[in-house]
Amino acid sequence: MPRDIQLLIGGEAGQGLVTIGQLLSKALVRAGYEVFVSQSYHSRIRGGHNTYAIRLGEGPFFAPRESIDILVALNAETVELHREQLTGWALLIADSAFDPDLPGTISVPFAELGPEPLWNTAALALLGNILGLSLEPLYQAVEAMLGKKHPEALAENREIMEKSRVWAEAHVPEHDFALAGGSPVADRLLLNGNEAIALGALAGGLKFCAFYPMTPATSIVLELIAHAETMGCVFEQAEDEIAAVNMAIGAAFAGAPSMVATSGGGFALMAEGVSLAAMTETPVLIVVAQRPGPATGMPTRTEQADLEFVLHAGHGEFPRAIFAPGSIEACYQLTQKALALAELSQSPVFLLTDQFLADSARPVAPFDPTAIVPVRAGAEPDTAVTPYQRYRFTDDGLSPRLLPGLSTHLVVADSDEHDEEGHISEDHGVRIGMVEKRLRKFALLQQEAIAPELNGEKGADLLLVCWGSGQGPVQEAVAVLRDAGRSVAMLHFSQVWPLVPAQFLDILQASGKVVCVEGNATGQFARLIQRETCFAMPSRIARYDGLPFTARYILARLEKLIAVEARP
Amino acid sequence: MPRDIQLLIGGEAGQGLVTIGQLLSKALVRAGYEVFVSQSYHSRIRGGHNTYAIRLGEGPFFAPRESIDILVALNAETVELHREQLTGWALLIADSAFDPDLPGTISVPFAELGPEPLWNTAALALLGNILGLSLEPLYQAVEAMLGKKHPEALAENREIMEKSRVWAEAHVPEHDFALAGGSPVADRLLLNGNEAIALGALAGGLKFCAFYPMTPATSIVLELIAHAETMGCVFEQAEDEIAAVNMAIGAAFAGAPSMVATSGGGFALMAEGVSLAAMTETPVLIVVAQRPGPATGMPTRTEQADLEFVLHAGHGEFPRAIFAPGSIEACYQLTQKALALAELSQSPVFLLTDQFLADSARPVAPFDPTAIVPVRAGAEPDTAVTPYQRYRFTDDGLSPRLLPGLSTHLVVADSDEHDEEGHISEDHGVRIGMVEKRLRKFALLQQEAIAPELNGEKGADLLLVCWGSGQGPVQEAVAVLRDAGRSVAMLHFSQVWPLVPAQFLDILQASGKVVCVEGNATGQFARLIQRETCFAMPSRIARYDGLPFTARYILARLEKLIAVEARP
Amino acid sequence: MTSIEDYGKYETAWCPGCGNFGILNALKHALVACELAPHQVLLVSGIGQAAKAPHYLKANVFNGLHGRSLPVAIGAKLANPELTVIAESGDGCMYGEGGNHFLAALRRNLNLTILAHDNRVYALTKGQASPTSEQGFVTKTQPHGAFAASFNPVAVAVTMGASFVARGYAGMPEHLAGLIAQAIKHRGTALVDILQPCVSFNKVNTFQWYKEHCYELADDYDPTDHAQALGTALEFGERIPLGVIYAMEKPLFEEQFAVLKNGPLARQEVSREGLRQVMQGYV
Amino acid sequence: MTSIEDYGKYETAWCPGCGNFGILNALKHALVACELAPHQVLLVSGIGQAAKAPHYLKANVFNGLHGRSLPVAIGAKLANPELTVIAESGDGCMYGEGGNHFLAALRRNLNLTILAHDNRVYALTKGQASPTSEQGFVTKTQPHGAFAASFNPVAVAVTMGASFVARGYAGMPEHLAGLIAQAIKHRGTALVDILQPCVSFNKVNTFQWYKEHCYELADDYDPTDHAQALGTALEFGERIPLGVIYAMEKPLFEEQFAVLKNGPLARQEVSREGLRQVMQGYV
Ligand SMILES: Cc1ncc(C[n+]2csc(CCOP(=O)(O)OP(=O)(O)O)c2C)c(N)n1
Ligand SMILES: Cc1ncc(C[n+]2csc(CCOP(=O)(O)OP(=O)(O)O)c2C)c(N)n1
Ligand code: SF4
Ligand code: SF4
Ligand SMILES: [Mg+2]
Ligand SMILES: [Mg+2]
Repeated sequence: MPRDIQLLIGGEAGQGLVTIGQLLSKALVRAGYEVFVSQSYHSRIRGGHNTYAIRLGEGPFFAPRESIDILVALNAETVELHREQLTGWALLIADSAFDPDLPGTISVPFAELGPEPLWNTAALALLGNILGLSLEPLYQAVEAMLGKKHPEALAENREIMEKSRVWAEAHVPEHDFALAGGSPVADRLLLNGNEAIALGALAGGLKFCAFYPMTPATSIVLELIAHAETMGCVFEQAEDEIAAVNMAIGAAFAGAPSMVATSGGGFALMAEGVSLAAMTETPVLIVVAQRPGPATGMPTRTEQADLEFVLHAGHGEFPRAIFAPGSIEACYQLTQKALALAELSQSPVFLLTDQFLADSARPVAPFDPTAIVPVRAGAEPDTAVTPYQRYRFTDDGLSPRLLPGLSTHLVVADSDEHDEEGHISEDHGVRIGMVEKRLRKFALLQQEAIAPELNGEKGADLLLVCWGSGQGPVQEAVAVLRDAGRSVAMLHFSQVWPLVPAQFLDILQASGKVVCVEGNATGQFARLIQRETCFAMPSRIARYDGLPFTARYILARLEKLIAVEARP
Repeated sequence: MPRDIQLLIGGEAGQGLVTIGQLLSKALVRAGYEVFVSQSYHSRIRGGHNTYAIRLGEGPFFAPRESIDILVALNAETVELHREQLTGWALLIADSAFDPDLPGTISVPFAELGPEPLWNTAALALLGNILGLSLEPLYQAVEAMLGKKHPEALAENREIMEKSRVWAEAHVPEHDFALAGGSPVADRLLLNGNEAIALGALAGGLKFCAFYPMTPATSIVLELIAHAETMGCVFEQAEDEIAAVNMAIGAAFAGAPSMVATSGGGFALMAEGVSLAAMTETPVLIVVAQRPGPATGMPTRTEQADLEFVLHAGHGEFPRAIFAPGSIEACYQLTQKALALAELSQSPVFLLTDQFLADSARPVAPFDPTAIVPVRAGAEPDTAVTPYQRYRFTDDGLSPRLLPGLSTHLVVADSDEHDEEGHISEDHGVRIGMVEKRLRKFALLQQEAIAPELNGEKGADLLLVCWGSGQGPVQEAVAVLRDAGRSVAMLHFSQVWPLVPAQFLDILQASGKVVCVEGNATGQFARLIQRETCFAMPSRIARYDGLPFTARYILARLEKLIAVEARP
Repeated sequence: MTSIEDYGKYETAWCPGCGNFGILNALKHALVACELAPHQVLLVSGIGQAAKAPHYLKANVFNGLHGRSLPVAIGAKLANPELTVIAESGDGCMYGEGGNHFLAALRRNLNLTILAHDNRVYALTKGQASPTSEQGFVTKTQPHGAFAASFNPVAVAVTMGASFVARGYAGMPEHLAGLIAQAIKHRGTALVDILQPCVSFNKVNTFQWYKEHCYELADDYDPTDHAQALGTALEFGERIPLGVIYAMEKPLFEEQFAVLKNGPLARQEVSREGLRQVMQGYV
Repeated sequence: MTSIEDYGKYETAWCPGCGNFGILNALKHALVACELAPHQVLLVSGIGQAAKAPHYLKANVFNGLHGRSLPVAIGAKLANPELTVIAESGDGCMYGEGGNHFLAALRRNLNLTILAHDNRVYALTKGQASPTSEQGFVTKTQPHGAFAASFNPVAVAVTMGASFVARGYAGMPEHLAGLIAQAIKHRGTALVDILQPCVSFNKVNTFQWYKEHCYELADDYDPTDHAQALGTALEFGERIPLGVIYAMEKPLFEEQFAVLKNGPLARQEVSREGLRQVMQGYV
């Protein structure tokens, strides 16, 4: 059984390539294989060039691969765009109408197999045949998709699938892609990053979400809305992002664990709201799904260039925490943690993701729904000292947060500088007290900070530093280098603020060469590390063309940087 | 003649204390004296406690003083609030109605001198008498103010002024505040920071300003509007700050040198627009007049806590420049420079000021209106290569900027990533080219960067580092320390980004102790220096109670820091 | 029973003679008339002179950002529908900076009340034109007079089919208290635009001016007649009608959400069983 | 003379069958009818499918941020009043994210044109409800149907006394070209709300649906009658009127500024003498 097959389906938006991909990956996961799904698409509804890539086999896989073993070309352009990536042993599935005349081409007479709307399922059956999957799990996936809404279409789908299998058995040339019989693993979830964030939010006790649609954040909200009724969540599409964040703050003030999700441009409009949350000490989770900027930039592509902006957004000074999950599991876990920390610290808390992670799917072990510890908003009213003061000075900066209307205590919150009761104050002594009270909460955030994860040995010759979605590709690059006998380690930050040097500075200092890998042009995280520790990382691997990191990309750059020989 | 007299007029908003102060300072400046005017007020229209302070004498003065030599108390509260600040030799002018019974009190029977609306001019005459000014320049100031609008009121004002002088000659106790005969200096302008910014903008060629009112930025716009007709400027009060910045960008695109002026909260709403200006490479000047945050904070007070926000505002990556004038002259000069640099670099450029600088007035030598070099927007159409490409790739990143409608060339600007023509592009190669093109402009900004100013010797035992409005107070503290025989220098940054370490790092390294003085709680500039140079400045003097630095404040903190003996 | 004393007495930062005093007074009386205790009420304001009002009576308060009272109010109401939520701010806040939220709020129809202290000027920032300033209103930022047409929030609200639209006047606090009480009791989003003299910055629309121009709608005026309401709403010049200009019943926005029938979200448990089902969907 | 060819032909990123094609076509014809050369025209758009339109014809273009076409257009017009400025974007852009600018622009009355491609959905982000979506419009983000009342931009514009308000339909490009030409020629802010089928995300308001519901205003319809216009504007359901619904003459915003009589600001010198006088005021 081949260890690692990269399959790519390419075509125009609207040709249904996502459907083929989803059905196939679902079937593969159920059959016990590993997959890593990644997507690439244009900012348009029809046309353009989109791809759905599935890396599959023994895995586990944590990143896409650049070379392609099986290419499904739904149009001629796909062949042109990807021919360079084809491996020597690649198969190319294309309609006989535009037979590309490349070695490995399987020229399929789709028109003979059935009517055009069914070609997707035909391709699915063909792929199943090549991968050695039996028809049943594939058909079940089709059934699960169509079953409720279009039962009438089941029969014809079944028919074309069977036809296609027969055709494949007769026409597919010899190849080495048949998977060994997988052993089904029970209950694995096939999740992409945004789905995992949505699940994490629900598990964490989210009760309110306001949003304004923006790629690549919208799908988080779509997932939440799909489950809102089951989970008792309230949501609202706001008139703009300013309204969204202010609604979330209002809801959080009144006791609903709340979030917003947006991308850089929408977040820019929320900056004043961030400052409001900080001043009023209202917990709110702000998810920023990054895409390349500035301005509208490349709406459907990926980048990690909003770190410094998110870290400093909002006027005035106040503490915050920023999580940057690197895996599907981390998306789920850290969203819960972020919601809890927002409530605990009565502050805005951020989760930074990006289009790459948002659209990357992987099977994960099932999460235990009974193990969750959902946020409970506010303190118990009967614990409050009378007269109740929302902003009472305390040693740790945390004042008892009561919820308005849930007791006879009156809760007063103010965006102006305020006294302990929450009323406007222009007193300079009060001002000093309140500034220091708010900043004292930073200690809590530091204490709660998640240490970066060291993969490998402290003191390795080479240390690759990364954050957020860089984890998977860097991990793979590290594995390749290790296989080639190099002493190499990875330090991945899934929380990028606060940084607690005691958690990692010795690792940086103990390493031979340190290279920072991040998806932006100017090296924002490297600069932040330098600011906080004076540890300089002049060696950087940057990517800012809108595409995600891959092991190959990293290794090629590394080669330039330090003449590394090993390649994937 | 006393070298240094601090006079403070205190009372409620609406009592007219600003009028007394302005008339007196105008008369003093015309008479050839030095003044430094500072103002403090509450966020309300009537009531509260406001002050107008004039430091006067030989000067020049660059900061207010905390102790008071002459207090004019328009109400009893003023006495209570300021009694601790009175020097041993202070005079206190108060209405006999609330005779405060303190040494030095001049209990004035205002009601006997004239009707209440005229008490301001009465107080003015009294003050003139104490300072040894003749009545004439004071009366001229009153005339200049009332002349056009209320000529009918002149006679009664003159009458009460004369009455008051007579009363003063009979009742003012002996004192040492009479100024020696000043020698009038021709044509000096009495300007506060915001007025100087407005003048600088006009001199720099500003043609368009859009704004939404926000303290302490509004007065910049008020000055501009007052002169708009004379200078041929177009202005508009926008419906919100988002509209303001987008209007400015639209106007700049179409060829009007443009600016916006706001404070932190309003600026937060402009963050997306900043990113737009960067992406479309549209020059725009953004003035941020800081006040204490977060959120609404203290609307009429001062702080320097928006540096990091302004430096990182806007999603995505792009170069920018940030000026932070420290004096009235610098407000005038740097606003011109900022406008010019915006056009030169086709980028957003920032000017950071704050309430302290905004409301501080000082006489300055006249500026030469013929020496200006106003911005000329856009390149000449006939220099353009055909087909014209707004975003042509060039070595320095600067593409020829034509203006729409002024030639038959078509100008296409886009907030999406775009090709050289300005049309939307999703090509990854183009993306890389455009990212790098935009970032190349940073070299120009570095090259144009203003070096920090070293006051004193390189290698001094003590170096005080400051930026923006910190200049005046720090300069005075340095002078005091020098008088006490200490080896001390000041390094003032009037441009805080880009930082060019070659311009200052050796100075930092050569100094004994380095202390960073800045008006925020977390040490933002110190952190930035560390980020850029790895030079750490753990010794900091911070202020975040909403009040400006004074030499006394700095020296007291320094004493704690390094046991300095000297005090002002 | 709640009494007016329960709502407390505070020192204010307003100018003597300001129209805001009448509005504050009317609001307190309306709350008492609605038999609401302070802890049942949430006042949400923005920034401005008007927006300080919530600090001057006893209630739960969220004094947020300039222009943003409505989205905060909506969020709070959706988190706890049992709260009586009142968004209270100035004309600049509601119709200027917050104009987009105003439109969206009227379209939604949550059960909340909007009180706009409409002094037709930006007062706290010292007198710039607001959206409701008269054309030609001269200020330091509009030295030749405001050019833009004056915004008529009442007419726009009626046009949009808002479910309760009224105009009150700060100089008639009793009448105003009645309007506010009706607005609070109305099931839906209720707008009360309140004409408010600003003695410091609006020397045109003074108490005297309003006295000369305002009239109360006749007792037999039918606020459910949309066409008539539109005509009445557009009447704003020589004569200015006061009263409930338009009122109708519409479904409440919050009724979309079944979960809100169970009361405040803060008190609802997260269903592990629900979560299990949701997760199962990804298998 | 300008011809339709001068405006070029481009490949688009739109779906085959989209209503945007008809609008693009109508716009080109209107520009030709107005005898404008491409370099005299500035198209300003936001972000969305509609907002891509300016990339598909020859003209000066500023394709800015989602929701912000109007302020950019206003700024540009105030910098160079000689430009023919057209703000063109989708319903989400104009009435959703940009709602506050829409209100403010109508109040100002600059000499510019607003073209709203009103497909009653957020198309580029894959089909969420927009302000003009019908109540009950089902999407993935509005699974129980849009709850909020549908925004009627035409009615609000007429209520506010905007100086030119029209409704067109993408399926009638010739009629639409006529409307757009009138809007461009109108001295003042001219709104053309353009009903636009979106074949991918709006399966309710289709070409067929519009065909069944739209009608052209009668030739003798008098667009200067405000009361009648208001009634006509509010008609939006079974029957939807197309044409110029309201039109009147009002002073132009830009006429406030004497300097603009001299043409583009970019070509005006800074007066040293003026500056000297200004400085003298501070002595
Ligand atoms: C984002 C933002 N922009 C501007 C301001 C400054 N500001 C404070 S109050 C105000 C105007 C208030 O006008 P209005 O809402 O009519 O209230 P009023 O003072 O007249 O009662 C403005 C512009 C602010 N606080 N925040
Ligand atoms: C600030 C911001 N928020 C959200 C988006 C995402 N966005 C892009 S287009 C769009 C909706 C477009 O709807 P509409 O204006 O009606 O245009 P259409 O695509 O329907 O033609 C949204 C929400 C964005 N680009 N910027
Ligand atoms: S400025 Fe106007 S609105 Fe504000 S308190 Fe004074 S009178 Fe009232
Ligand atoms: S999604 Fe709709 S609006 Fe966009 S191009 Fe396709 S049909 Fe047109
Ligand atoms: Mg007002
Ligand atoms: Mg649309």
